Amino acid sequence: MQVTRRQFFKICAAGLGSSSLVMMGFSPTEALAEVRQYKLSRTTETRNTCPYCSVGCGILMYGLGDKAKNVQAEIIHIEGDPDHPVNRGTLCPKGAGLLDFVHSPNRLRYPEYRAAGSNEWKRISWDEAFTRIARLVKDDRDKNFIAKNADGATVNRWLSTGFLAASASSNESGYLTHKVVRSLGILGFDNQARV
Amino acid sequence: MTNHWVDIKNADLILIMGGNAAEAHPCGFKWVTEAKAQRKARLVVVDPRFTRSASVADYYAPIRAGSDIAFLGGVINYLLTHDKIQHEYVKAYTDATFVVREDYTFENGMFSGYNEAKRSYDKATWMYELDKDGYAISDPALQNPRCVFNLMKRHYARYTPEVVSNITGTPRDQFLKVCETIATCSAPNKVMTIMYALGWTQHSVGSQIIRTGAMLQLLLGNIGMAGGGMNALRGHSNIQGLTDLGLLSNLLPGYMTLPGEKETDFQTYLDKRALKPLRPGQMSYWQNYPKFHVSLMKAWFGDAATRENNFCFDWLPKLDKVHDVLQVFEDMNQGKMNGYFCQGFNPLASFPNKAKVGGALAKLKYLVIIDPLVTETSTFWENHGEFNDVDPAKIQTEVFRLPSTCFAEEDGSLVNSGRWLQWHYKGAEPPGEARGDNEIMAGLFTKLKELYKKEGGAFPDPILNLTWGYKIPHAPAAEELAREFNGKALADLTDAKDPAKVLVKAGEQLASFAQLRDDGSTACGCWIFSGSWTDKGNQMARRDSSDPSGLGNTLNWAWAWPVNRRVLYNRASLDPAGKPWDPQRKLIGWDGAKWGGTDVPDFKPDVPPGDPMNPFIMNPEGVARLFAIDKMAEGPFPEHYEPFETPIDTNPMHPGVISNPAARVFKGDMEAFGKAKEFPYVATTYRLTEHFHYWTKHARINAVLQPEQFIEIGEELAQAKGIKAGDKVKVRSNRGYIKAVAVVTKRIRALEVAGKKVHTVGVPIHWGFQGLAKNGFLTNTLTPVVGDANTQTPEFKAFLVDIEKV
Amino acid sequence: MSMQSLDIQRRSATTTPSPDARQTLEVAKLIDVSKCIGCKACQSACMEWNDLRDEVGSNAGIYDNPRDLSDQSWTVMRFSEVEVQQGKLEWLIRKDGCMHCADPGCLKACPSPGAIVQYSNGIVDFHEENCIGCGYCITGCPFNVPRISQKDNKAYKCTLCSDRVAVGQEPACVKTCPTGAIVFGSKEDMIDHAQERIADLKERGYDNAGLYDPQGVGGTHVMYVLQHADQPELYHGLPKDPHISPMVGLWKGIAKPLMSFGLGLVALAGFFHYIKVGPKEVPEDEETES
Amino acid sequence: MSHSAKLVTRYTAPERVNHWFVTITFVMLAFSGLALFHPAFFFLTNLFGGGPWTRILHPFIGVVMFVSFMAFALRMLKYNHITPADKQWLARLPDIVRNHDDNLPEIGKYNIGQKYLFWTLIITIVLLLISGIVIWQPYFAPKFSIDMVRLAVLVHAFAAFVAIASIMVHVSAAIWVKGSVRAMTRGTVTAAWARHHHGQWYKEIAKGSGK
Repeated sequence: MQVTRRQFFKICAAGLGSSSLVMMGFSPTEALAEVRQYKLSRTTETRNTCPYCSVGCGILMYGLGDKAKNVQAEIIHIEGDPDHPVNRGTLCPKGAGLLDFVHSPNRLRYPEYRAAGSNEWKRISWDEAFTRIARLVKDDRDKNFIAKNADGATVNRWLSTGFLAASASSNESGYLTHKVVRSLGILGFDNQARV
Repeated sequence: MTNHWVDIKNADLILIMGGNAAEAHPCGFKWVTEAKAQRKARLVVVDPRFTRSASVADYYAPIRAGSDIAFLGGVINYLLTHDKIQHEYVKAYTDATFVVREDYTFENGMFSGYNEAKRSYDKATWMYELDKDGYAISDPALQNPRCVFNLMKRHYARYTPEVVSNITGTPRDQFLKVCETIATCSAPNKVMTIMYALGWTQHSVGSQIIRTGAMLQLLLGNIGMAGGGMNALRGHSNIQGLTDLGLLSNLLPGYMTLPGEKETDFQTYLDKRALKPLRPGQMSYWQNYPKFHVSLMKAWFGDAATRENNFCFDWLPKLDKVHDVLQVFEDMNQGKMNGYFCQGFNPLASFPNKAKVGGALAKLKYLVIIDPLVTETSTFWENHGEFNDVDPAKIQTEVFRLPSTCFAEEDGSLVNSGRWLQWHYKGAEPPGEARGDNEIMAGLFTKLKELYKKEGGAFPDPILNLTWGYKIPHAPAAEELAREFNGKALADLTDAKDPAKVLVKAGEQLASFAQLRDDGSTACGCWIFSGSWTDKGNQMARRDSSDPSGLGNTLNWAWAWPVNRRVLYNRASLDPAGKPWDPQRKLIGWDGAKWGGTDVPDFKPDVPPGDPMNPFIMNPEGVARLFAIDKMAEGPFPEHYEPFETPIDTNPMHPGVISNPAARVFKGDMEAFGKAKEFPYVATTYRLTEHFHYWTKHARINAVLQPEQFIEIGEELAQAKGIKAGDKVKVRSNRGYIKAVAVVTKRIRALEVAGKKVHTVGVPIHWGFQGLAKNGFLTNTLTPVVGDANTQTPEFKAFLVDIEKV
Repeated sequence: MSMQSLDIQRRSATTTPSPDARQTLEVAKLIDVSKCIGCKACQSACMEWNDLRDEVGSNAGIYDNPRDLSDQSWTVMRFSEVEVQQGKLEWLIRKDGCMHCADPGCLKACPSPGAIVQYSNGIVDFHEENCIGCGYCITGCPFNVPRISQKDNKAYKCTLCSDRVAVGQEPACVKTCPTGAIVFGSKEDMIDHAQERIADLKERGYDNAGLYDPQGVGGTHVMYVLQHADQPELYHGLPKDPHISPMVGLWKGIAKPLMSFGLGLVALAGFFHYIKVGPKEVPEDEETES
Repeated sequence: MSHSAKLVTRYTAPERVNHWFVTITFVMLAFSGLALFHPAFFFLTNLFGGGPWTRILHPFIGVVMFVSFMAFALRMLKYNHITPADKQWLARLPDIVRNHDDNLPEIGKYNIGQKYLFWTLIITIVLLLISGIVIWQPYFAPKFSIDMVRLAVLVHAFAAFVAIASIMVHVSAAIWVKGSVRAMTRGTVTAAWARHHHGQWYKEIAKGSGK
């Protein structure tokens, strides 16, 4: 086949062109239409109650891992408990966003202390915190405890320290708090019911 | 709530007033939607704003914030004048027929016995006339002019539609439309439920507003009925539980009360509370007060509580006055307080007059914060520019901030509005070194006990003898505490009739408070919770949601106090002869030997119909009170008093007495109230559905749904002030100012009140200088320091502000 | 109900049919605006289930937050204060988001094979791994729903929780809706449910209550019950008669095959003209003239 | 092609470089455009490294092509005014197409077909740029209303069709008329070629400087 130099170049160019097409994956991969995986498949389900309002909606919390020892069960999803007779699986905008409360960047993580007049927090240990608070409480109680009032009647009260109790903590914590606070003789004692 | 959430689906008419169920309790509001869809029920909303509840209501009427009693009084008057009341119910189950003492009077806004200096009443005259046996005299024929019914009729005759429209600003026709709709429920088989919340409680006359609502329901015969009742929509997940457990200045668990300092003798303390029946044959269940009290003392102080020391009666602190939060912060502001604990509470944001609260906190020696989140209170000493302009160097308070767990990281039970105690399970570890509330309180207490054991000190006895039988002293388990407040037998409990028969062996859990004894042989931390953890285990964790009657009474789901009863006063759902007012919605019935049915009877099980014993077993009268005798601070009949910051500077009913004469006002606060001249607009604070108080601004999703502080004003006011939607505005009260974005809306209308055009400014509360949402002002910078005369709940819902474009 | 690759009714930029032999249940989501209290629980649940977190924006003097659909907000509530009947204020709140049309404009406009898939149960799902970010879906959609993400230039919208529906569970917004304004089931059941609701609304004085299932796009798998079905624009601009824009129809309809074929024709014409007529050469004799 | 035949310069080096630069960019645009236009052509996206890269590169290449084309068009503007001779030439088109080239009217540097191509390309490429910007994700498209984008994408498709079709004709004509490709690659044509195809132009340059 009489092939002039120029024709030879043309044939090579054409050959190169088409082959590069194949080399670059000329045949498109078969894109699957698979649906995204269901993210709760192997998580651990725990039943709880929403801490916000007093409808007391039942919730299901899905924790990472299947309770194996070496996993820190991190909650990855919260939705309504369909068996709960009041909310029947529904949640309001706050309940449906509970995950962001559990994982809020503003969650407190360790005991902190602010000295009088200081402009910053300092991290302290639990034991140090309990020791110093107990000291402050005892000194203030011993100094200001009122055994008898002006008329000489036994009153056994201590008014110079007050206590505000949480109304999202459980009955058990509330009961324990009440026992402790009354045993100290505190009367300045309230919870959110007051507002 | 007298009823519960699911029961709302049984209502024919739902009145949402003084609350916004669709926004504040959306999942509970589902049952209003179900009532509308399944029973063709009608929803009526009365609110200063056209709220999201109004958006799905059948009828909405505007009202000027703070004039609820005028409105409700007008409705009562309408029912009485149009004879639209459930006569048989009212005659049998209320004190309508009781005769009141002669010396009881009401003139020009003042009841008999007012003491100007002490701003309180001597309430001796507010009582029924008693016969020689001490029983209240009754006139069933209602001829005696001093019958409660006649006094009430005369009292509310003054609330004509014109007077009501003039005070509330609600157009007369709209007020009458609401009255007509409500009147339809006077028929025995038509039931209305009232759903209210802080819109009613946060006024200087809050308790009386609720009483007026209760009177309305009594006149219509709705209390005790399925789909009826007075339903308070509590705000927090366990505000009901902590109130039941008595975590309030003057309470002990189970709504028992602390002794006052004048009650030096234990027996008089008990007798004053163990009320004897005021009518023959009534149950007057508070007669059992000693059993509950002694059992509590045994639970707290164990063996140290003996008959000899009156079961440690003197170990309890005695009240000089109620130390509610307003009183505490008044004392703190005067430098009388040294220490303060905030366990999951953010007072700088939640209490009125933020400047005063901040100033008071600065005078403390030490402040302890226990919270899962960063709160404004914990950083009250930090300077946050306009939002919190303080100088840390000048604040000498030592602050400890202890991280606690949140709901997902602890076991325990919560009580919802419907009095259901529901157990929840821990699903994850807390972040960092955070610890549960039990661990924190126990840690503090055991450290303190050590100090007292080592060094002694002031009156150590209650501390050293407090029962602490927990397996791990510094970390009591939720199960142990739950069993403790359920109560157990300390000795074998034998049957009174047959001493040989042992009902409960020593150490066993009690089945209900009926088994409590006043001889020290039983211990029970909270008598109304008795039955929550019996020998059959944790009743609060039950999960059978079957509803055999279809009325929504799921008795095997969790456990409700008292004794798992779901609809209180359900005996009143039948006439005295035992026939249900509405056979379609039958709750209980008499089967010949005892009461039973789809709910736990609120009655003595073996007392047959026709017996004189009446359904309201807690009241000495055995019946519900239209005339509240001496139980309320400002009068046996609710009367309209203006908010302390009134837009009209008078009280159209009685100009001589404008605001609540019996409300406590601290020295200096009366002058601090803003006047209409300088602050012409009525402001009201409230919650949005996307946020929960000051918590959810820390949650990214909720911060996205409502990112920035705003206030709401009507189009008319906006035009007058040249404010467009989206403009930045400054809202000022006599105590401070906030800046926010203006939402201009058709949903707030100017109202004609006492001849004046009154505008309303809506101020949501959810912003502060901590959180992921845009930083904002604490709304309570604006609110006045005055509380309800009975509960001291601050008047957040009606005060005066001025507004201008920034 | 199952959604694997055997139940593809339509696939973007794919001219041959995809595997669709099986007849699966056709699902639908019904949003009853008359029961909706505008609480945004659906927005919250959607964001939480799909691990999306939009920016904390600002308040523009209205309740709508975030103010528009975005790659991080696949559904938003639209608030409108209207007085249809003089003196009777109504607060119409509509949950905006993908309508999952039977004839999806986005899929018709999309040039990338497999980027948009319509399953036989009616769900129209974006497969972002095939999305090239060209934005044609935005031109195709009659409801202005798809949004291109600035982070990865992919198009995003509500997926009707195809991952949940695939395992037989209802979408997150449906489960969480406190008042049951959003319900889910077979399209047939949803239409029956809608008729009941419409009857109830008519009883309460809303004579024009009706179902919004626009035939302009062949009906939708997200339907509304509206109190004023005769004026859907009241609901913050819900289109009265939505259909794929004729321009897109033209462009993606006949233009595509026609023009492609046309170009092929021109190329062939050129080639065969050369074959027939041969090259145009300057004749030998003219060449030597100088 | 005998070496001794006299050559005449038809295109200078810069013109040729410019032309081929436009050509390369145009072909790339055509391929990437067609890839997005019809599913059958979507495989062409592999030339540009996949779908997303195709969508990203296409507009940038488009702008480059626009600039280089406009530079080329400016150079050629003066030769593209239609003259009476062109019209007569056009009338003889049926013969020309059958290679019956005897006694054609003498025309300038470009015949009317080439002039039509010139003006068609100017119009279409301007349209392509404008409509291209309107649909340019993610920079400009969000700034336009959706209806505008719909219109633009329709215009873009139609203009592209016209442009590509015209270029196809241009290419086949170039191959068909021997010597044209050489003109644009080497820059020279034989004098005979010039005389035969563009008599008027040949006279001008011969009279001009006898280059």
